[in-house]
Amino acid sequence: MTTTAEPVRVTPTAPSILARTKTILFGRDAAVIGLLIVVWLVATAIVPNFGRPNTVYYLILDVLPILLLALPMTLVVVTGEIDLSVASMVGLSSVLVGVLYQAGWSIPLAALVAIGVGLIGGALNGFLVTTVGLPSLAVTVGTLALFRGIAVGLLGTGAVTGFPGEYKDLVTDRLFGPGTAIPQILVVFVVLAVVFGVLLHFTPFGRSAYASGLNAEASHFSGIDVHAVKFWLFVATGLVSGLVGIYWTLRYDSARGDNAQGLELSVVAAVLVGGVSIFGGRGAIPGVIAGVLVIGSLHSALRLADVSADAINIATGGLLVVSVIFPRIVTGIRRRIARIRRRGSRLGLASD
Amino acid sequence: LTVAATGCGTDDPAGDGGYDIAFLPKNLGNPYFEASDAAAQKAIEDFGGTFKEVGPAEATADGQVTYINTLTQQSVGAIVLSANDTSALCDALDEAREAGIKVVTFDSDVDPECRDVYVSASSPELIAKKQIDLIAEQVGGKGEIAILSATANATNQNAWIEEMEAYLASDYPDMELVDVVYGDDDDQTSYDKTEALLSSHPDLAGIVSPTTVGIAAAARYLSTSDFKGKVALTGLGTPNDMREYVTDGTVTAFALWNPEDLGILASYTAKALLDEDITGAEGDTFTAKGLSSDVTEFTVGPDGVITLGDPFVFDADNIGDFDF
Amino acid sequence: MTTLSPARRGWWGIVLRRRETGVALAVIVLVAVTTLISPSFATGADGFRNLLLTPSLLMLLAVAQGIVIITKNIDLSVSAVLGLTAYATGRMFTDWPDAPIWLVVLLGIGLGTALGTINGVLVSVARVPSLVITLGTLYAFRGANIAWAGGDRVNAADLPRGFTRLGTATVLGVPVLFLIAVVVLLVVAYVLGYRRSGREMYAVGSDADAAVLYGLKVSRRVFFGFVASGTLAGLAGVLFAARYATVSSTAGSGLELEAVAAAVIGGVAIVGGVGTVFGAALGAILLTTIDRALPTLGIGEFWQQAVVGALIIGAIVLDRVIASRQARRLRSAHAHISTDAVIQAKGSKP
Amino acid sequence: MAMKTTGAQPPEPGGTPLLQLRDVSKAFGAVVALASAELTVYRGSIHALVGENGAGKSTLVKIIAGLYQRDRGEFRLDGEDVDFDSTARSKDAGIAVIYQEPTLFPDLSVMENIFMGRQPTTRWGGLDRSAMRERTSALFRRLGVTIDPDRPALGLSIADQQIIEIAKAISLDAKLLIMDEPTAALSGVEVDRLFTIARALRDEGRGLVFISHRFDEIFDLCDRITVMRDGSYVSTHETVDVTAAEIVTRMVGRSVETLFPKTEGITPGEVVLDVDGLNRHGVFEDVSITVRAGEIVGMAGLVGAGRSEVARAVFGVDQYDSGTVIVGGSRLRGGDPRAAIKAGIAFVPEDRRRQGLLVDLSVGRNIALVLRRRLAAWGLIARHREDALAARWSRTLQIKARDLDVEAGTLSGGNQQKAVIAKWMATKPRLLIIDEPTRGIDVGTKTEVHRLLDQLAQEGLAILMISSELPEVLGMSDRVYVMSEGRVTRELRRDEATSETVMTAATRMEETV
Ligand SMILES: Nc1ncnc2c1ncn2[C@@H]1O[C@H](COP(=O)(O)OP(=O)(O)OP(=O)(O)O)[C@@H](O)[C@H]1O
Ligand SMILES: Nc1ncnc2c1ncn2[C@@H]1O[C@H](COP(=O)(O)OP(=O)(O)OP(=O)(O)O)[C@@H](O)[C@H]1O
Ligand SMILES: [Mg+2]
Ligand SMILES: [Mg+2]
Repeated sequence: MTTTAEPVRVTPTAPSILARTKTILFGRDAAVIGLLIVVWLVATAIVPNFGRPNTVYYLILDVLPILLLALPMTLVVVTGEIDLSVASMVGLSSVLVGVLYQAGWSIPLAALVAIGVGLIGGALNGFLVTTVGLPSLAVTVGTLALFRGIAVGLLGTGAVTGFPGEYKDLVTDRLFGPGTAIPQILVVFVVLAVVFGVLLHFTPFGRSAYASGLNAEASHFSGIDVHAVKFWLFVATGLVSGLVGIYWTLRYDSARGDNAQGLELSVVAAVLVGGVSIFGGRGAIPGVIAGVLVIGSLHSALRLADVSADAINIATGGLLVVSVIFPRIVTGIRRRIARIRRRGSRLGLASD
Repeated sequence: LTVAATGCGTDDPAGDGGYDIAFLPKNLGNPYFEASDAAAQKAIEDFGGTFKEVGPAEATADGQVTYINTLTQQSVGAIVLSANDTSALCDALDEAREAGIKVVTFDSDVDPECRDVYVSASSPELIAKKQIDLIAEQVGGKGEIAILSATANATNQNAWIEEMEAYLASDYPDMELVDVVYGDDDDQTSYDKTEALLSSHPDLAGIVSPTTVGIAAAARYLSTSDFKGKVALTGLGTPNDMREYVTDGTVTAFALWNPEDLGILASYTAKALLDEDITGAEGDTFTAKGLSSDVTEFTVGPDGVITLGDPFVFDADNIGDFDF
Repeated sequence: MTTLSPARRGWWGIVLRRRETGVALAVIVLVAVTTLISPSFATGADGFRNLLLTPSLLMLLAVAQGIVIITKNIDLSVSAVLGLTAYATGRMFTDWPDAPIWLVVLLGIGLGTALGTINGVLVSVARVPSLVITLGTLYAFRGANIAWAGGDRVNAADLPRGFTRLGTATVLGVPVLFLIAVVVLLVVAYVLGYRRSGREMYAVGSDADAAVLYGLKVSRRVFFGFVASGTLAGLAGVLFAARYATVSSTAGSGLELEAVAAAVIGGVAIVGGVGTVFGAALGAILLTTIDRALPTLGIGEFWQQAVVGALIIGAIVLDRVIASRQARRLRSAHAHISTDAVIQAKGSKP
Repeated sequence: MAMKTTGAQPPEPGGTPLLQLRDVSKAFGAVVALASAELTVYRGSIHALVGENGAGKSTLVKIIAGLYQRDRGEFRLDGEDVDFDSTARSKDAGIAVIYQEPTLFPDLSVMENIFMGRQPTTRWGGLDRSAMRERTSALFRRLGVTIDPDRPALGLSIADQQIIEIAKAISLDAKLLIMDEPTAALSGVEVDRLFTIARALRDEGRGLVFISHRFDEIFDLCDRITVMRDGSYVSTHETVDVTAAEIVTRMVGRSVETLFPKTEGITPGEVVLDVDGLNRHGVFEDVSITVRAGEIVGMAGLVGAGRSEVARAVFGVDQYDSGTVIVGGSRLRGGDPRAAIKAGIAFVPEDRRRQGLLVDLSVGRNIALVLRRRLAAWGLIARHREDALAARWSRTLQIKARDLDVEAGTLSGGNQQKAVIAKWMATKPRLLIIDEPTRGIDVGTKTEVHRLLDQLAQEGLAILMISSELPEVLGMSDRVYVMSEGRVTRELRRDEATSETVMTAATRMEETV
């Protein structure tokens, strides 16, 4: 055997805590959280009324549906899929609560049915995507129309209103008494955020979700049941959509077929701004929460500054485009620099 | 009525002579509200107040809630709104009123407990009667008619439709209301709905559209179709929108109050509330200036409703006299 | 042994197996049944005209969407492009009353092209997934539209009659709008089916890596797909202004998903490379016809959307079934060909 | 379609070379695919390019094609410096390439696959489908195959795909035709046809480059041979001047025996894997194999013989139709990799980057992926446990990486392979199925992998090794199963297994090809 000298072996170990902290600090999530802080500081400084408890209170109530939906949506997008039917399911759940309440059911029972239907709808999505093997974009564009259609079909464009005050108060009461900033319903979100955060970041299931999004085939070869992972995430999305439908109904005291219409795109936009890759495999819950809050705070601040709804839309779209293009540009420039360095003398011939 | 004493309202807006009044239309880009809000702006600036118009891009209740919340945080003096939903806005309005903000609804009301006063263009009975009389005259008192409404839960629309049904049953037994469709106060939807209406009811004699967006869209549809002159159309419309169709014979007559007057009256109502001239109780009186009619004295009726007056009928003879 | 030319063999079979045939059949059956129930639906005073007029705009958007989806992308911004160009067209007429109609029309379409170019640059140069980019530009274009229009809107009275007449005029009973949509459809179908550039779009959508190996200009094809999509959405916007004559800042809201749905129902696979713009246009016709037929068929107008949803799901499930069947058939067909080849090689040549 | 003769050139080398590459290098991140490659091709000659797997042949081809750009070196075509930035350029310059992996558009028709981007057009610039169909049929006639030009490429067998690639390359009418293992999937008849055409093209004065691992073909067809090793040029010979043995020595660069550190004379233990009468319609039939503890069982056969499919079915990533799979006494139903893992199977698949690893995931997470459940306490994964496991196994396998957080895709091929093995060894399996254990691995690492396999077997692991490299099978196996067209055609003891016996069984022919 011709012997080249035994090559130097660097047997790898985990990087130090310091190095890992550094990676986190310069990571995507940290950037979004930093952006949130900047938005808050600037808005508090220049927009009158922004820093008040009431602003925070309304801000939370307004973004809560997106916050809640963004949690399971993050996991779905991490597995490389997408669910565009969430807002329609919110509408359907809202209508069910209304129709059943009108028919004399109690609110908890009606809510249970709404959640059940959310589960079934999610399972339908999951079944079509995993077992039948259809692209989730197409499937959920279909169920978007289907769920919304059933909602509108059940209630027409009419509305059910006049829900009992004690249930409405569950949603709108403040945690620390009148005038304070935190609505008690936020507790539900905090619990769900912890559940989904832990699920994604600290459990075998979460590892499977990332793996499925990065490479479904290799995951299958590693003994991961990719279909099951995706299926249950669609079910979870349906469940949370059901919950949001109940929230929506009680907050606005109004069950209507068109509730939350168009919200799906806001949810997807927030998740993407929050640093989740549409290709799957990348993204984290803290970044997504910060992403939702950035968009929500920006909207709130602009409204308070009497900026019209239109400019707010432009800001949202711009933020989305910039947030996906910016990292591309940075890595693109880095790669180009590296290539130019490596090529050195062949610089003149370098082409792309 | 409790006077504002909570932490949010720092000072009584009426106290320093400034009337900080915000108009919240059903949605931005609706010419009917454009007209009334523009007139309101002039009226408010005339009496030394500040005017602001905010609103959602689409006519949804939750969009309005967000804006009511924002106005509450900004501690405006009064909110003047046309509601997209009777009850969905109530919680938000309650909080606004708790913060000392006066709430005036106009054009479309919310539940009476959630606002101080409602400025109604006309009473539902009068409006319903006027339109049914107009269509009956145009179709000869018999045949199938249909209604092209705005959104299905617009309070005013539903009240009128209810009145129309009752009035039809009692006074015009030969006329049958065969369908009510909803154009959502969206031009394109109304247009398409008109078309659908005509294709699904071939024997239709007339359409009543008690909404300015709806009647204009329906008229435009009819004017270019074979139904022109065969299917009658009336309802509530603005002269500028309808002039063309009255001239070309698509429409003989339609009704409306003056939206500018409505905006002006709503502004003065807000002023009267801020001045504490009225509280919304029945029998309170106040004055409004600059209306197209000579009336200046208004009295709060039952349920805190203030009525502008009878709807006005526009036809080929008089339409040239108006510009709004 | 007779060798049949592949062109002659099973011409009918090919037509019958095509997805477009199924969709067209569905449209025909729907129209026939509805007309039986309510004769005015297709034969009444305006019935026939509306049958063709109503789908025209969505047809254009579906064709636009079809082009983009064939290259394995998606354009969610079409509805916002439509809204913006429709409003711009109206504003050009109001702010510039003496403008010749044709110039305004061209400028309106040009605006669509420009917006499509923005999408194309972002997607093909920055290499960012088109779903994300066009979702962003959907917001941005729509926002720009509302910011520009504010509460203002363009009314019928502001537009020249010659222009608005375009929206409802007919030639031999066929609406001009429909004719325009059909001409556009034919041109696009010709380019996609019979020009090298069009075939390359299919290739790019079918397998982008293989396209690189072939030396095809992948980025350029994707870019032109978006430019074409923007242009067609711009044309649809101009025609929207002509047809509805009233343009507010929210014109066309929500049409983006309808356009995707039309394309998907028409057999354009969301994974790229498969389907035709004929299918997409037929999908648009089916969707709008269902919308109009359901009330006549006694299904409440409120249930329309549910039917549409079920239809979309049915269509993609059907696609899946057909695709896997076809894959299986092709595999077994291959085995036959191999044995044929041996027989032919031994037998037919002297 | 007849080739037009473009000025007859003398078949013997002389004058300006058609293609000249010198000192070409190319690196992919940390992997140096080419260090200093060299290739000179003359008109009217067929030039063989040989080298072990991973020697850099395909990379060199892709640089000539303009798919990759070289980092350094000289590239001349017809004596002029060229620099292709896309495959379109090389096509324009008269170079046709058949890539190693067929790359077709599955949704498009066969004829369009052949003519994409240069379809025949009518006077108006539209596609002339009937002309395209005729030209396709003519090409297929020349190749002696019948494939419906109108059918989509979807579902074509690898062999048919390869034929379409060949038809495509021929139709380009190029002055330089490069074929990267075109015969790997073809049967004898088709190979003969291809060679007839190749000789005809040579006689027209074109240059051809032919890459193959089959020496009989090379010596049958080619005029000159260039040998590569580890990304570098070794030597060029006139075919008539050398023997196959000499070429092999130059390719490998050492005597073959030392490559396979196989400990002899181990007595195998109890049966760990018992496969009986396994069937999967159209893929494999009636496969029965056993593997004992401490034994390395090789599976040989030509590419496409169905070995990988058997392995996949045993491990459960694929279903099977009938038959039994028993591992350590318990029966596996198929279609459930988790059950297989629980039963103690580890499976290193053939396609490392697509099936073996998550290239975008960190090395540490990759190693811990299969064991994610066992690492969790109270349902939660603690990172330090993942780290500890990954550190232990990467030390055992001597994986070279900066730290555990680097993405697995940035490792060199050999280290990626080790990471896959580490990931599976961490599960403490009783049976290791390893498909192409050393594909794309450099020679040094190859020996290490072999040493590792030997050591694992000595420790009592049962190993089923699938390999297309005959020396590897012969050198490492205690027993060899040979598969051909989905069937096990022979079982050979170590002392019976020679390249002759294996090849005979693999091709099911009485006489050697
Ligand atoms: N795109 C790539 N990224 C990273 N490494 C690569 C890439 N392409 C090739 N390599 C590596 O470069 C080396 C040379 O590969 P190449 O495919 O050229 O070998 P080859 O001689 O064609 O082998 P074979 O006979 O197996 O086809 C291998 O180590 C391979 O893993
Ligand atoms: N993409 C495909 N389409 C059609 N048939 C295929 C495809 N891939 C493989 N096959 C067929 O499946 C059978 C088994 O192929 P497989 O690659 O598993 O063989 P193998 O013996 O493992 O070869 P290798 O040496 O490449 O691992 C062959 O008949 C082959 O033609
Ligand atoms: Mg190779
Ligand atoms: Mg294999």
